Amino acid sequence: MKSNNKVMNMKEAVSTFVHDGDCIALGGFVTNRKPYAAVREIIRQGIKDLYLEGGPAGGDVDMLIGAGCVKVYFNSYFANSGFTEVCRRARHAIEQGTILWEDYSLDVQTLLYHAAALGLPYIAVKNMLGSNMIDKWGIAAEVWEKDPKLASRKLMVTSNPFNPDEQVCLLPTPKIDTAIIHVQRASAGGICRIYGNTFVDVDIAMGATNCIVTCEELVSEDVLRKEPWLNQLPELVPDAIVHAPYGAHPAQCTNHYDYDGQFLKMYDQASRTDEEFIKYLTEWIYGTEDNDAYLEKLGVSRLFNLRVKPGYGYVPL
Amino acid sequence: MKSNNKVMNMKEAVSTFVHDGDCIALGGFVTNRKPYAAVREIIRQGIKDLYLEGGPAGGDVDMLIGAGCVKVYFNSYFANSGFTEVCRRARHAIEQGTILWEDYSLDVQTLLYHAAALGLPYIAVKNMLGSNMIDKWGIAAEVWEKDPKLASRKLMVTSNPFNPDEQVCLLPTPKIDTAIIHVQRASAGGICRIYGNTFVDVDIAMGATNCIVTCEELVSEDVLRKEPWLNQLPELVPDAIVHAPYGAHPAQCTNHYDYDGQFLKMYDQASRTDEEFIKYLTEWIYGTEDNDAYLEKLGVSRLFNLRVKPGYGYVPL
Amino acid sequence: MAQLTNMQMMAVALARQIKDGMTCIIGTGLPLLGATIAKYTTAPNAVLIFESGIIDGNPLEIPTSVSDLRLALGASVLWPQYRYLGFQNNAYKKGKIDLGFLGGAQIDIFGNLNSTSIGDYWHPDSRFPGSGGANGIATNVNTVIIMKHERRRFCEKVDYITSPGWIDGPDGRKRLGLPEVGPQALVTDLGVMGFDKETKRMYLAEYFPGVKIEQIAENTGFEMDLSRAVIAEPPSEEMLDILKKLM
Amino acid sequence: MAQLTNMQMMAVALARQIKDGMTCIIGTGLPLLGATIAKYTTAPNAVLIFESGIIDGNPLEIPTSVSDLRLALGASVLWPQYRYLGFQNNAYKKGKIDLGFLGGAQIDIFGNLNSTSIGDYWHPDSRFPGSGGANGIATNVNTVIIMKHERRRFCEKVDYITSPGWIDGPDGRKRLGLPEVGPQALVTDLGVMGFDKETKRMYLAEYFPGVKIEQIAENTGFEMDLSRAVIAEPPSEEMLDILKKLM
Repeated sequence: MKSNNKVMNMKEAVSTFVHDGDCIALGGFVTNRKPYAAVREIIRQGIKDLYLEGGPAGGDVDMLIGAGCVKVYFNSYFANSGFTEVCRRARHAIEQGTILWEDYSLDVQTLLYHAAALGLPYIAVKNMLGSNMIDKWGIAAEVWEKDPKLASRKLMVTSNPFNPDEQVCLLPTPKIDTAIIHVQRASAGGICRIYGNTFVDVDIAMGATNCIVTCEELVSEDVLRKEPWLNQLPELVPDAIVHAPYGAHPAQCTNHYDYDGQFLKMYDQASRTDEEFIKYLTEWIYGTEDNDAYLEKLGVSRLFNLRVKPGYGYVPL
Repeated sequence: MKSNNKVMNMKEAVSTFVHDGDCIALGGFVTNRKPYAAVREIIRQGIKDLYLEGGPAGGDVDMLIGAGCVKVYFNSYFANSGFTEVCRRARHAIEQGTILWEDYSLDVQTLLYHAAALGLPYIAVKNMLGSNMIDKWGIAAEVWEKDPKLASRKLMVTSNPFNPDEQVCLLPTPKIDTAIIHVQRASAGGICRIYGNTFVDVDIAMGATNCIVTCEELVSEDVLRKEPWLNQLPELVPDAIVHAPYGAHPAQCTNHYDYDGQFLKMYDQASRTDEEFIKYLTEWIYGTEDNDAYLEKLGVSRLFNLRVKPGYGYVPL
Repeated sequence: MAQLTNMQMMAVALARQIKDGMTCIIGTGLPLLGATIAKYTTAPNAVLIFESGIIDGNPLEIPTSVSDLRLALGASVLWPQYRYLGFQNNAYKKGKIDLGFLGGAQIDIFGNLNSTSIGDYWHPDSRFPGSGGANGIATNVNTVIIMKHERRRFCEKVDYITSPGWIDGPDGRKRLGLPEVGPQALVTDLGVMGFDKETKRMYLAEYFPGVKIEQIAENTGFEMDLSRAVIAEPPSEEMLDILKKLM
Repeated sequence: MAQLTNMQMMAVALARQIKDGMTCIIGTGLPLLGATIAKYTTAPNAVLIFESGIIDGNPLEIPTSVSDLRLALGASVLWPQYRYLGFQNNAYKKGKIDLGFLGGAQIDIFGNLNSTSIGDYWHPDSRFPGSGGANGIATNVNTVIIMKHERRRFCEKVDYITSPGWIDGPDGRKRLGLPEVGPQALVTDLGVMGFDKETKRMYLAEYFPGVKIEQIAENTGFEMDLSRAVIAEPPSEEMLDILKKLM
């Protein structure tokens, strides 16, 4: 049975649905519609030992790893493309061996999230054959086998039972505890509308056990039900709806704002060393109590200057 | 490389992309957005021995089977729900053994079309376990094995290699030669927009080797590129674009027209006996040269009365 | 109350299965009617979902099919079919769907359903549409079944299992790899059947006013426990009014 | 012409790989720049597609990533990622994608690419973002690779194969179950390499004006056939103008 009002504040949503040791997945793509406001709250709450499904990751994953929230990172890509070509905190953690990680291709990771949403136990693909993602596992086979948060193994190469001459790579569907996505519009009951690319957001929302949705605008259900073909999620999917304007800052959000290039450049610098990164966390995350405080710190004119120009959909040069 | 103008008339589209012995798939759902104008043209051209993927089928599949176009029918459902609870020509053909058929659940058939669009060689599901769809095959195992249009077998029950206690049903992805869908808007180059439910249309369009799109309105590319999130197919997918207003008649088409209940009742009668059905074909299909002639026969006031009432989206009582 | 037909009583009994706030998968035909009645009376907050991908529709008229534009009115999303089936495939893990409503041509004592054909599968006496979404619903969620109560439909052994019920008892589903959900009730034009918690066998739970228990036994092609049967409560005035408008 | 930098010549060479009307998958960075130049000059009808799901975008500015809103302008569809990857998975069967453009940190003579890490995979000296969409592109379509021409990047054996090239020769891909597509060209800041039709080994096809063949040999960490090399044609005035505006 459903509850008709799922609105929570960010503190409550994160403390209810993100626990130490959970497997979480984040929506968005690199510098586009990343659920940064939720990421900042996870860091504020000092959540630990996360199993993190990054998808096409950017600073979101980098901050979580840098702040010590992550135990295992399932990677296909991590870059604030155009600003930081290899996210520095994640790179540092892998080079220093302070986290566990596993490598996939973006295609396969996308399909694994999709398989989770479709309720499929595993998938058979050609991708990754002939690459070292097949035989060099980031996580040891014994760990895969023993850790109850993981499937029994990363993958398996076998022949297609319907066509024995054909080799395929089988991969088990991940078990995601909580997905976090940022959307443009949601109703209090949980109907969601994403404008522009949806990336892997609908898949992780439907494949995870729980789903936190943060939104630019909290709108009346009637508005959304008038054009149901523009909505992606019904009330049945989200568990928490959090109103978080500019919740994807410093990333982009279709119809609302462009990325904050100045901020991304600052973050590129701030993520170079442990010292600088701690300063960044202290100033921008621990030092801001919530999303409202974070936005106040950015200031009105900065936020307004990020607003997309109609007809372009971004802030043109 | 793409051609920028894929507009053809229906005769040309069907004779180019639908051949005797092809495997075809049809879009729509029972009495909603079925590509009837194309079905009528296939019947006019007397195409034979089709392998027919019906999806959630209605009169479209029934007419093709009744007119003798079909050799093998892959079934999950066939009814003009609310008008004919079991499509009569298809039922008759199965009871008389004049076609081959195979039974699936709608879920599995939907997922098989989806797998074709995703390029997956096969799928693993729990659906159909414990049912006779597993062990009573409509098509004999020897035929599955020998016929090059079919996979090597219908399915296989095995254990999940990542969780040997779990049983799964594996099914091979169908190889569809040509998909036919009816959409509301398309550009000459092939960008398509569907309003309302999309059913399996995008999947069969992308999973098939060729794709015929029939459309209510042929619109300028610029209109469609202004709101790309409302489009489902880029120019890269369709091979033929056919302008066919009321092309889903007697089915419904979101934003355009409701089903023609009077026609569906007439068809229910017409499909009862061989004699009546031949009369129906002669009058409504062989007797109409093309979609224009078919619409002329229906007449302006009948077509206008089917137009949906804004705010309702159908013709209210 | 005497003027209530068995079919009307069946629609009422069906509507009663849908509690307010429940999420239910609804099939074509009588389930659509029962669900619409429930939505108009006791369960205005029920969320109705359909294998066509229409989610949480709010019909003003009785739709003819699960894809009818009448159903899409005021829906929350119109999912492509694969999204719906994914949601359904995950439902038993997440408990997000309370009930599915199914029909069929034959049923056995364990609630296994045939909606494919009567007689030999390869040379059928009568062929039906086949599974549609029924098999997937029966695989993944608890179900309520709706059928005409006739001896030839209530069989020792159905000619073809289209949608699995409890298979052959309490361990049947687990053995075959099926999620451990299954038939919860069977509503006919004569009464309401339950499935025993232990044996998973069908028993008579309620008979409609004007129906005799022996009449039900005569119309059932297998031995069914009749000992727990009570008479069904007649519908409220409000439900009756709505029923008269709709049927 | 003397003022043309090698990086500019590289962008021009890249743009030349895109013929008008081609459908190309474009990765982040230099491929984005090359594709934008091509679209503005010789290939206005090229269809550019991106692993983010943006299909046939028409950027007015150089985007910073494949998901940048700048790319979505005037696109034909904005697909969810799984739709894009399905299209890509089917591409080799249908011939619907002409080329994919990839980068990497290391390459060997068969065009196998490393974009994962340098050194031991578990204790890397340098870690990179990983595959992104590159592995899927390299699996399913013919590719053009873009890299800086440095000896440490052109290795006998790459430290990690992220994206398969021709593996170890003409039969390598077939043996491993990969579609029989593969690297067609490699564009660097010094010239353009081809892959021999028979042996699938890299050879020098063109060197940029001002670059010496020996310089290329010195910057290549394996023995490469230099015998077929010709000097690359300088860009047209029109292309030069656009290049100056963009770079």
